[in-house]
Amino acid sequence: MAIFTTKDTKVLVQGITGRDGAFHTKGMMEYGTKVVAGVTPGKGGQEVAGVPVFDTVAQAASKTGADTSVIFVPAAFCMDAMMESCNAGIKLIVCITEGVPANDMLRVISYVKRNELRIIGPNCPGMISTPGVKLGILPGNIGKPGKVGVISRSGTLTYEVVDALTREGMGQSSCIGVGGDTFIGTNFIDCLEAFQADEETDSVVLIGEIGGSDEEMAAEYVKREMKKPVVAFVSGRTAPKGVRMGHAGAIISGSSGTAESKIEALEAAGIPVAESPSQIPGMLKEKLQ
Amino acid sequence: MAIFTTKDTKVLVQGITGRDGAFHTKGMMEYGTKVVAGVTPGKGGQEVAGVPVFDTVAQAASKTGADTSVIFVPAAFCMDAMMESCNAGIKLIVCITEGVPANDMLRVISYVKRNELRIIGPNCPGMISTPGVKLGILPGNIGKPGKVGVISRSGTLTYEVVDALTREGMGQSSCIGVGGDTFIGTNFIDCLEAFQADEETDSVVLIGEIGGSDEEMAAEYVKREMKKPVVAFVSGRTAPKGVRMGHAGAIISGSSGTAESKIEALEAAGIPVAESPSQIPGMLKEKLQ
Amino acid sequence: MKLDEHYGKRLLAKYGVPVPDGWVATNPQEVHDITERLGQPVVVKAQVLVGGRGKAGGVKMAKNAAEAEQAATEILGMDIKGLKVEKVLVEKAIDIKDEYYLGLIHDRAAKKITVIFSTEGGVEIEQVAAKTPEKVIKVQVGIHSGMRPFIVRRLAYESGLDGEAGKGLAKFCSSLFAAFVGEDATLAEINPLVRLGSGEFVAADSKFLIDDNALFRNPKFATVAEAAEKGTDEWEAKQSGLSYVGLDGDIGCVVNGAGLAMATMDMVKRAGGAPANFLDIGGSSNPAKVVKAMEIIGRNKKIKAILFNIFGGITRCDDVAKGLVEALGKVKVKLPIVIRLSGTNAKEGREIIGKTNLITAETIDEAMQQVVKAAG
Amino acid sequence: MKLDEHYGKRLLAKYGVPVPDGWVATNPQEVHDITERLGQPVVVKAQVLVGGRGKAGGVKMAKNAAEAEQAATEILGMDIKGLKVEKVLVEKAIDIKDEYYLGLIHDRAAKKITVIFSTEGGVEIEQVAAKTPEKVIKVQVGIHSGMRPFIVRRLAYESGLDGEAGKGLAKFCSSLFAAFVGEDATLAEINPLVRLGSGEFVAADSKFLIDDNALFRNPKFATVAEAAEKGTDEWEAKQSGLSYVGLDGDIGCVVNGAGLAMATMDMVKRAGGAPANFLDIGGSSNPAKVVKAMEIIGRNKKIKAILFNIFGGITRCDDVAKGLVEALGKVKVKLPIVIRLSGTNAKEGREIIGKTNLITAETIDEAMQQVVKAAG
Repeated sequence: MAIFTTKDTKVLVQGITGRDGAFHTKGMMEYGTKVVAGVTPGKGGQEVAGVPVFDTVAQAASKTGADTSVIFVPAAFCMDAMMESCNAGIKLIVCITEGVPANDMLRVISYVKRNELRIIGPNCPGMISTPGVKLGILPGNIGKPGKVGVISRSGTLTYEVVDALTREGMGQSSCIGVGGDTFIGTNFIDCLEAFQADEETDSVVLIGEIGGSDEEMAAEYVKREMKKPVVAFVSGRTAPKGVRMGHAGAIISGSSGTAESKIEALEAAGIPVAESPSQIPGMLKEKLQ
Repeated sequence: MAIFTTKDTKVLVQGITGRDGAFHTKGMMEYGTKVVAGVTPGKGGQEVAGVPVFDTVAQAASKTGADTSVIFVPAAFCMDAMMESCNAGIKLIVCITEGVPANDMLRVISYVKRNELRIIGPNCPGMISTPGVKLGILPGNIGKPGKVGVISRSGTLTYEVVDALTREGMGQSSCIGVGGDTFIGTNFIDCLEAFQADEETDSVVLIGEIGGSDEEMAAEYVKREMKKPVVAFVSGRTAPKGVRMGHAGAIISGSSGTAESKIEALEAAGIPVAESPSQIPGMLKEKLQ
Repeated sequence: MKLDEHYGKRLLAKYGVPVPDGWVATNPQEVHDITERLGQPVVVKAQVLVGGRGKAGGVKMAKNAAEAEQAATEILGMDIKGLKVEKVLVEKAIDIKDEYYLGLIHDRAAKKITVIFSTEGGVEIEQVAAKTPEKVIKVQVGIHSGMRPFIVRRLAYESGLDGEAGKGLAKFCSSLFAAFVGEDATLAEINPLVRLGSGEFVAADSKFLIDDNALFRNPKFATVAEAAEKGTDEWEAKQSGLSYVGLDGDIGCVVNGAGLAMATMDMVKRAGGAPANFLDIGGSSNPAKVVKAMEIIGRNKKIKAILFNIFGGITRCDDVAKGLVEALGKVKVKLPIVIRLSGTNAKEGREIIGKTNLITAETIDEAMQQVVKAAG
Repeated sequence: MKLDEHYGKRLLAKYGVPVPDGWVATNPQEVHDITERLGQPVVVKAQVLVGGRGKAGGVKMAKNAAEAEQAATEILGMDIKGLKVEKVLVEKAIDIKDEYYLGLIHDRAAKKITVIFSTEGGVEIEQVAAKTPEKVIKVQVGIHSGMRPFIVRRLAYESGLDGEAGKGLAKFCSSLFAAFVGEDATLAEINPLVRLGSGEFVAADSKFLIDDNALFRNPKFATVAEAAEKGTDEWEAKQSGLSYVGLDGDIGCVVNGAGLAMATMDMVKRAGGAPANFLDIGGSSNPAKVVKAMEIIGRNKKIKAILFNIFGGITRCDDVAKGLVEALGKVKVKLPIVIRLSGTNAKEGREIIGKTNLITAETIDEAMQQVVKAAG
């Protein structure tokens, strides 16, 4: 067990009766996750994979003690689903759904009072804490228990890195995909703080990509606060710059956002940046010595 | 110095150029408070009692380092004034103004993220931490430095109690009037927590009145958490019940709200309830032995 | 301030909340005419700002205009809990399928608006809450985020409504919330909320409390408030910045600050007396306020003695003393007056009083004993 | 998605934001007629979704209809940063007193909307921010609490506007914020924001980015997006649930997941090759997607080799392999194809590939070497 979860984490799945919700509910349970309830309005009383379905999160939480929600509902309904979980006292939301409007996330973030609730995502693969808790769609079979924490804005690239670590005998404590949208509930720094505090983690791999300034801010945080070794990977060195429209973005983010800016900031903070996922285990071993 | 303030508290006054703002700015400074700035839109560049006036809180805070705001602006503009202070990074707001619409306070409370900012009031006399910090309109000449914390929903009744304490040689650490409106920023429990943690406070006087359930909740809190002696006074035993309209209030507050309910709850929590302010010092001395 | 059923329903209609067709009347002939215009049958309902009018006989069904006129004759002028019925609402009778309870209220402890729903409508909801709390569903609503779909889903599913009813309830709740926020209500209660045979949700009653602090942006209510209160002592006091509530006792009280005024009443009672009023002259030092206070109190013939209890903070004791002396010059008062001055400029105040034949007291307890003695 | 100036201004007008009178035209004759209708003089402005059109000669003043027609003749068909000008906006010239900059943007780090204002309008605002940062005022705006008066006071006072201008700005900002939220913009930029001689604030230009994720509730934009992109490879890819961006290199890439796709391009370059495209087949396992991916890539005649880099998670490697075999049956591809399968069902996938003459790789690094060699 590592960050944001415990071995007693009890999960409800919003949108459990949908195709993806049902499929990944089974996947989470196969990994050992305690999925105790599902929620689909109007389908209360049904069962999916032996899990009871409720009409509302409040009913599901009060009947089963669920404290965590994994969300698979369509994008148009995600704002309401997240607010519903917050209102019902859920402590951790993992929103897998892709395509949630940015304004809806702003509304959710404004609705949720600080410290009451953590949201991971949306548009993310979720997280795995080895062994036994999988929240979302990360494949459960490529990792193994260990002491490396993995944080990523990307999905498949995370699998690639986890696979490389596992092949080199470096197991993971928690792997977390924070999502790539403009507004996400949990960012790199939140995860770094948690890994810094987590006794079962001895080092961290940070997988960034172009856009925004999360990597730059994470670099600053690592330099200032982090005692454990961190190794990074940044994708998008060859990505086209795109035809930029408007200038406001440059004003609020300055020069950050490019792969060069991110790599420079990370290296300046003493974080080695790999050029291929296969280099990561070696770099991490070197830092751990 | 006691709760919510330090000897370095730097104060700006919103509405400093108004009659009440200017008058009480002088009163606060006479008490020793560091009033470093005033704010009145359109009057930037003026001075009131030697204090520079700015157009915006952000300008005032960045130029003077003010971290606390005392608000005297008319009720219709209080919501905006509070949001402005919050946005400018002010840490403590004391809103003296009476007559702020309840919905405006709901909007302010929703705007302010938890832990970022404390609001005292509105419709309150403010607070005094002896010696040297007065925020608001409490008369500075009736108290004296000491170890009793005073929390009250009322103004003049607080003076009465402080006067009684001072006459009996019992000085005060902080006296705080939380205000009587439906929605207030800081309630009894917030103050009790702070007094419990404050090394310069050895006992607390709690002055309640009819309406709401703050006294009942405070009683529960004292019973559960409070290690320091607490004595209470509740006004409104003879107040007319009024012609109640609608039933929703009874549903959300149950039987609480009457003087009887409050006195019963306080006494059940081991808190003696005085029948006259003059009894309070004696009761407190007894508890302190 | 309270809004009567009729005015509340007019507000609801403005926000798209369905209400029955209806008109207000002040005499039986009007009721007759309205009934013919609406088409029969109708309900004739007393418009009073107090609950329990149904039990008191203030609501009557009528099959036709003659019956309605007769009902109005019985209801108009009726006394309900001390209030005289001066208006009735005549409404077209509706086809009631189910009766629910729906309320929105400012929830002090939660610092939110709370919505309350129950399928047990048309009855006293406190009793439902006491006996079968699981039948009263409460959910908090953020003022900014509003009546989100999940909130209504909770109300509907947790109380066992079917999907169709849930949709109707959602629409009704959204409109009611818009009215609540838009009109700065502190309470909006629909009991019963009626589901018609057609499936539509209709507000069969309405109770509104409007935030007095928000009247500056809702000036339309000011005239209503004035019409309801004008001419009363309470209203006259308010015009002069005083807060006054008449009571049954014989000791008049003049105090600065609401908390101290309440405490003063409590202590009068404790000392064996009976307070005749609550009167808060507020925080400022305007002698004119004291004059007005003496005028209002002077009218109450029950009063046997008057107590001034002033703790000077912002209020200056010498200003109060001056006002009192001025008032005694204008308003002839033969009753004994006990005055206790403490705090800011108390000495100066006492000097002014010393030149009169008023009874002065140093402490609050001493003042109580003197005024109770003087009234006895 | 981007909105051109003209469409952006139509949206602004809907929210009460003042914009100059103007019409869009696609040929010089229309421009002539519009100019006569508007009254002279006018401005003729190229409508292209890229900045810098002024410097490129895409904006011309015209004193009369003949001049306007001539200006349109010059501008229509012009190439601005690779985009051909197909429309112009003809606007009545306005009486410019001051030029400001006003922008609203989703601020990722702050998790808020940020409003940006400067009195240095009409120029490149980044340069103002770099040289004189104190002239660029930024304030965060909550989506629920909105464009509160204090926010505009900050913009106005901190940039030295007078009180009258501050009031005009407040009105403009409120309307612009309503448009930003109401239309689900991620960026709304008015540069220059013009203050007329009359004191009124007018949007002399408009740049809008609309949130693609919110198109489901703004269907009107879907047709705009389609019109702008229809027929491109990017658009065709999107219809099949693929994400495609064409590049200049000679190695075609087919990858699952955006992050891995970007990393794959980076590694191709690092191995000495040049990627021909970004192509993300997404997280599902539908073989039809692979067929469509091969079709789109197959059209690019520059390509010398194709790389499949698949890490199976939710995507199953055997599905991708099946899709590839199916595609090769339908789309004749003579180029070398290197395929690397790892993760879920990689073994099954490799068995399917083993029956073909494709080049397989175990690791990502091996795949890179092989594909660069094949392309060389």
